[in-house]
Amino acid sequence: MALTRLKHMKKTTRSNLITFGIVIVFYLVVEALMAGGLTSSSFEGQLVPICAYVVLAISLNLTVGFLGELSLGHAGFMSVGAFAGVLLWTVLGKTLPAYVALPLAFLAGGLVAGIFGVIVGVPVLRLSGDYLAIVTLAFGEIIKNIINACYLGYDENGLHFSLTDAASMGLAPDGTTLINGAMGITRITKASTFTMGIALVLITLVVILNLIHSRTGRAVMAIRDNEIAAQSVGVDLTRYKLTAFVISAVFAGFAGVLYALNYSSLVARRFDYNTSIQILVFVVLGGMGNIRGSIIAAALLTVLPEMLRGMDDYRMLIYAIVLIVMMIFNQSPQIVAWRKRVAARFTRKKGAPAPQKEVA
Amino acid sequence: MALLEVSNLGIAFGGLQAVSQLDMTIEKGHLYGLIGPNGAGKTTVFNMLTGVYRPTEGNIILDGKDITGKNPEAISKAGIARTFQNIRLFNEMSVLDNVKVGMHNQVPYGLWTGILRLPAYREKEHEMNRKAHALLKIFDLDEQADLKASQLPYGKQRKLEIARALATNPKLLLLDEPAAGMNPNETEELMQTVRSVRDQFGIAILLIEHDMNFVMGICEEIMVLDYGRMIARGDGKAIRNNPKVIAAYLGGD
Amino acid sequence: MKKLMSAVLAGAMMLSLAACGSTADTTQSTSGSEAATGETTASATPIKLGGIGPVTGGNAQYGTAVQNGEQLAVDEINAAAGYTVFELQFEDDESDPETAVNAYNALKDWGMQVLLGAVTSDPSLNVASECVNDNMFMLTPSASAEDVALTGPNVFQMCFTDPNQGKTSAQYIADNNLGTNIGIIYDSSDPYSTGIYTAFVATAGELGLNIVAQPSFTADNKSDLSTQVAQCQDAGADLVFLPIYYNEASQILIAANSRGYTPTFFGCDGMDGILGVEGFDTSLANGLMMLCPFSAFGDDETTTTFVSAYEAAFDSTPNQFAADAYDCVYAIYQCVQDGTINGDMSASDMCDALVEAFGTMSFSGTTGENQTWDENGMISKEPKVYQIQDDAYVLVGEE
Amino acid sequence: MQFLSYLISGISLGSVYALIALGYTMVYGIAKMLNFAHGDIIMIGSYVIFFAFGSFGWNPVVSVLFAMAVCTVLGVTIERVAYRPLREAPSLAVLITAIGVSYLLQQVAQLLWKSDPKSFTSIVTAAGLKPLALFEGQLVISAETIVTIIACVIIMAALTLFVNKTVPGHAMLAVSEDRGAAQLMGVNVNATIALTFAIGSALAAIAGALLCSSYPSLSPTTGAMPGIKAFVAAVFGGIGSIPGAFLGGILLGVIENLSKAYISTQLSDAIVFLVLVVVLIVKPTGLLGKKVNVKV
Repeated sequence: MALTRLKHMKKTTRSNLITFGIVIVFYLVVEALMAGGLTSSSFEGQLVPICAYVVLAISLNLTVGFLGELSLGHAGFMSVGAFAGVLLWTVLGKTLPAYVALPLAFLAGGLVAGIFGVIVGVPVLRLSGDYLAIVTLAFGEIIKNIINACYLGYDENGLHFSLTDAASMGLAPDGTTLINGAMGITRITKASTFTMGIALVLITLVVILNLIHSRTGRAVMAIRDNEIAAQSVGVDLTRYKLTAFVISAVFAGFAGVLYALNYSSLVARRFDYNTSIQILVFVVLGGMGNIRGSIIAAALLTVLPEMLRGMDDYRMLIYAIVLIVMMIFNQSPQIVAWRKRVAARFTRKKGAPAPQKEVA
Repeated sequence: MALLEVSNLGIAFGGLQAVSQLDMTIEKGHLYGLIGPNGAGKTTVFNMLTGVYRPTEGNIILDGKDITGKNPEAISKAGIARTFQNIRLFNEMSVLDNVKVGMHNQVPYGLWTGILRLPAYREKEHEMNRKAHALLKIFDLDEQADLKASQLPYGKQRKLEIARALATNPKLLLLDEPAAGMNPNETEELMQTVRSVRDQFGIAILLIEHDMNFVMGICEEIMVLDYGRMIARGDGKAIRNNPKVIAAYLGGD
Repeated sequence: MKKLMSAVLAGAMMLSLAACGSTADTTQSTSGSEAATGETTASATPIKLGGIGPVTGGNAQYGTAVQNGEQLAVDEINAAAGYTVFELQFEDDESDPETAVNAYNALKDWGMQVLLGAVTSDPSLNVASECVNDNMFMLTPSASAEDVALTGPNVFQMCFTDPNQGKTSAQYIADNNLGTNIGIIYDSSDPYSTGIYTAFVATAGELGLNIVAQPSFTADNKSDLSTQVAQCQDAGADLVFLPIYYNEASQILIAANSRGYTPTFFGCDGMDGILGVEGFDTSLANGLMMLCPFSAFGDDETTTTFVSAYEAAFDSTPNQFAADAYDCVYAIYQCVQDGTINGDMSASDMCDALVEAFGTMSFSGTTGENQTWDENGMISKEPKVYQIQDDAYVLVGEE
Repeated sequence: MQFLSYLISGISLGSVYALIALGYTMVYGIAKMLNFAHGDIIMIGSYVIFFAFGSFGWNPVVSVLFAMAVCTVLGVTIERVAYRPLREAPSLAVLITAIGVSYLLQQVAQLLWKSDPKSFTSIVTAAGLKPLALFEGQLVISAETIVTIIACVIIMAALTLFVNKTVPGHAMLAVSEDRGAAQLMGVNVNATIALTFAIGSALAAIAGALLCSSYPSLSPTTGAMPGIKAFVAAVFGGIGSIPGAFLGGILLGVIENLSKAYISTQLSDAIVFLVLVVVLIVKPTGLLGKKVNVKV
C-alpha cells in the first residue's frame, strides 16, 4: 500500500524520501547493533566523523553541484565554525546546562562560519572557474595560518590576544589560555554523539533539499546552467550566488562543531586544503548535484581507509588506486556507456530469458 | 506614449562603432521585425536593450522610465524579456522548472518560506505550477514538463525559451532568430504561436529573423540595420522595394 | 545507472558494517578464551601491546622509528623468554588526530591491553583522552607536550616534556656561557617546537640571556629556511637555538654554511638523527650541541646491544624516537617481570596496576638510568648534552 | 644591504617556484586541467637524480637527463592511464583523479624509498659552479639561484619558440584554443596532449633537480607544498601564460621572503595568499592572463 503510494508520488519527492529513509534506517540499524553489542569500537568511533563528513559533503554539494562553482576552501569554514563553537562550549559549558550550551555552540559555529562565508564570498564570487577555486583555496590557507598563529586567553583583566607567541599575549600567570597557537584548543569536554550527528544530518537534509526545491534553489541552479539566461529572466546573480555560498559555509560550520566536539583537542592545521579536497572528493564521487550520492560517498570513503588497516603499509596506496579507479569507472564517458550496455543486456536477459538457457 | 523609445543609441567596442544613432519606437501590442545582413548589429541592439551591453551613447526609455545602462535583472523586472540566438536554456533543469525560473520575480517568496515550507510556499508553488503548465500548453510542451530541457528536440527548445521569457510577464518580448533551424512546417506553426501570444498577452514583440517569409508574414513593421545604422523602416512591401535595403543585402552577400 | 551505483555503494556500506561487527565478535571470543590458555608454566597469555604512530605521510619517519624500536624490543623479549610475552600491533595514524582515534579503536577491537603511543603531539592528545575514558594504560615514547601527560593519571611519557627541555637548555647555555647573543629558529606550526621555544624564552628571560632574533617557520613555508638563518646572522647571534627536528635542522646547517655563518648551534632531542640523514654532509654538523637523553654512540651495554640489534634489523642507526620506543616496551616488561601485570588481566586492571607501579618504580634503559615518573606521569631523567665531533656524539655535560 | 640579501633569497625561492609553475601553466594552458600530481612528478624526478647522481655517482648532467626521461615516461603513462579516459568527463573528475595520482605517487615513493628524508647534494655545486659574490662578499648569490633563473629564461624562450614556430607547437595552440575545432582541422588531439604532458614532466625533472639543489631536503612529500605554491604562482601570473608563470613565481618568492623577514614568519603564507586574492580581485585573470569574453 505504502509502496504503491510511493510509486505514484512525484519523482523528486520520492527520491528525497528515499534519501531520508536511508539515513534513518542506517541510524536505527546501527543503534540496534550497538544495543546488541555487535559493533566494534572502530566502527563506533567513526560514526560521528561520518556524520560530520556527510554534512560537509552535502553542504559543499550546494556550492559545487548546485551553484556550479568549485570551492577548495570548505575546510576553512569548518575550521572557523569548529573554533567558534568549541570556544563557546568551553566558556559556557561550565556554567550553563549542556542542553542550552550545546545548541548555542552549534549556533555560534554556524554563525561565525556564515560571517566568514560572506567575507570570503563577496570578493570570491566575482571570479569564475579555476580562479575562483584557487582563491577559495587561498582563503582556506589564510584562515589556517592565522588560527595557527593565534594565541587567545583571559584573566582578570579581560581577554588577551597575540599573533606572535604565547608570551606576547601578556596573560597573568593564573589566566586561562583558550587558543594556544599551534597547540590549538586542548582538554575539550567531548560532547558529540551519534544521535546528535544524525540529527544534524537530517536537519541539513531538510534545509538543503527544501532549499533546492524552492524558488531560491531554482535560481541557484539556473545560475549554474546559464548565468546569462538567468540574469535575463531577472535572477540577481550576486545575491543568489552569495546565498548558496553562505548557506554552504554555515553548514560547514555546524559540521565543524560536531567534528571538534568529538575530540579532546582541536588544531587548525587539521583543516588544510587536503581536508577541503577530501570533501570535494566525496561530492564529485557521489555525483555533483546528487545529495544521496554525497552521503554515501562520504560515509564510504571515510570508512574505507579504516577497512584497509589490514593492508599495513599498502593501506594508503590501495586507497589512492581505489580513488582513481572509482573516478574513471564513474565518470569516463566510454566506460559509463559500456556499463550501460552491459546493464541493458542483463535486464533484457532477466525480462526474457534466452531459450538456450532453458535447454541447459 | 510609445512603449519603448530608443533615441540616438550607439555602442563602440574599443574603437569599433558597432551600432550608432539608432532611433526606434515600439508601440504596445505590435509585432516588429529587425533584419539586416550578418554583422549588421542586430543582436548587439538586443544586448543593449536587455542590459547585456552598456550603450556608449543614447537613451532607452521603457514605459516612460529610463532604463539605459541598467543591468539585465533590472531590465527584466522593468518588463523586457528575450530569447537567445544560440539557445540558452537551463539544461539540467526540468522543462517546468525552466518556466518557473522565468516566474522568479512574478511569484516571489522568501528564502525562509522555502526552507521552512511555510504555508505561503505551498500556495505560491501551486500558483506557479498552474501558470507554468498553462504557458507550456500554449507551446505544446505540457506533455514534456518533467523532461530535462536538454532532452527536448531543437525546435521545442526554441519554444521553451519563448515560454520562459513570457513567464517573466514582459511588456516587450525580444526574439533572436526564433525560427532558426526549423523546417517550413515548424516555422509556419511558430508564426501562428507568435501571433497568438501577441494577441493573448497583448504585448509588443520585436524579432530578429533571417527567414524573410516569417518576417514578412507576421511583422507589422520592419526595421533594417546595416553597419550598425537603421537604413529603412516600414511595412513589408515598403521594405521589399526599398533600394537601400536591396543594396545592403546584395552588397552584404 | 545512478540507482545501481548507489545500491552497490549502500550494499558495500552494509558489508563494512557487518565486517566491523564480526571483528567485534572475534575480539569477544578471544577475551572469552583467555582464561583457558596459560596452563603450562613455560608460557603465559601474551600481553597485547598497541602502538600508534605515523607510518605514512609527512611525519612517517618518526612513526617508523617508533614502530621499529617497539618491534625490536618485543622480539628480543619474546626470544629471551622463550615464549610470547608480548604481541605488538602497530597502527598508522598519518599524524592526524582523527585517524589516531580510529587507530586506537581498531587496537581496542584487537584486544589491546597497553598502549605505547602515539608519536606526535596532536594525535596523542586525542588518544590520551580516549585512554583516560577507557582506563587504558598509555605510555607515549615521544609525544612530549605537557598537556599529553596532564590529560589524566594513566597517561605517562617516556620522553622529556617540551617545557622541561626548553628550561634545561636555557639553563645549560647560561651556566656554560655558550653564547651572549642568542638566536632561535623554531617551527611555529608545531606544538613540540613552540612548547620548547616558549619555555626557553621564559627561562632565558629569568637568567638574563640576551635573545637577539627569534624567527620561525611553518610546515608550509619550510622549504626555504635561508631567510631565518640570515635574520640570526644579521642580528649577530653567536648561538642559535634550534628546538626543531633533525630534517629541518640539516637544512639550516646547510644554509648557514653557504652564508659562511658559524655560530654554535644547540638543539634538543628532536635533533638526534641528523647524522643519519642520507646524503647530508655530516661535517656541517661538527660542533652542534644537543640536549638529548640518548646517544647511539654510548658505550654502556644497554645502548650498544640496542644499537647493534637495531642496525642489524633495520639497516639504519636508531635515533631517540626508536630508543624511547624500545625503552617503553622494556619499562612494561619490568612490570611483567616483577609480577605487577600478566596477560590474563583486563586492560583496566592492568592499567590500575601499572599506574601504581609507575608511580614508584625506577627504570633504566637506553635513554637514561634510574628514571622515575612523577604523579602527572612525566618522566625525570638525566638530561645529557652531547656535541657532535667527527661524526660522533661526545658527552660534554650532564645537567 | 640586508634588504638586498632578503630580496635575493626571495628571488632564489621565486625562481624555483617559477620553474615549477612553467610546467603547471603549460599543461593547464593546453590540456585545460589542473595537474595536481605535478609536484609529485617533481619529487619522483628528484629521487631519480638523488640515486643516479648521489648513489651511483653519475655525471650531474647525465643524471638530470636520465631523470627527464623517467619523468617523461611517467607523465605520459599517467596521462594515458588516468587522464585520457576522462577527457570528455567534467573537468572536476580529472581534477580528483589527479589528486588520486598525487596520493599514489607519494605512497609509491614511500614504499620504494622509505620516509626518512634524504639530503640532496646540489648538482649545481657538484658541476663546479661557484656562487657570485658582490660588494666584497657582503652579498652572495648562490650558483643554484643563477642556474635556476637562467634555466627559467631558457625554458621560457624555448617554450615560446616551440609553441609559435613548430608544427606540434601550432597543434598545441590549436588544441588550447578549441579542442573540437582542432580535431576537425586534423590535429591529433590525444597525441598533442600526450606531448604536452611529456614536455611538462620533463620540465618537472629539471625543476626537481633545481628545487632540491637549493633546498636540499628530499622526502615523499617534498613536491606537495612547492607544487601548491607554484600553482598559486601560475594563477597569480595568469594561468596559461608562460611569461606570467615566471613573473608570478618570482613575485611569490619575493613576497614570501620579504614578509618572513619584515612582517611575520608565522603569517608569511597568509600574506602570500592574501596578495593573490587581492591581485585576482583587481585583475580576475591574473597579472598577464587573457580576458575571455563570452559571446551572447
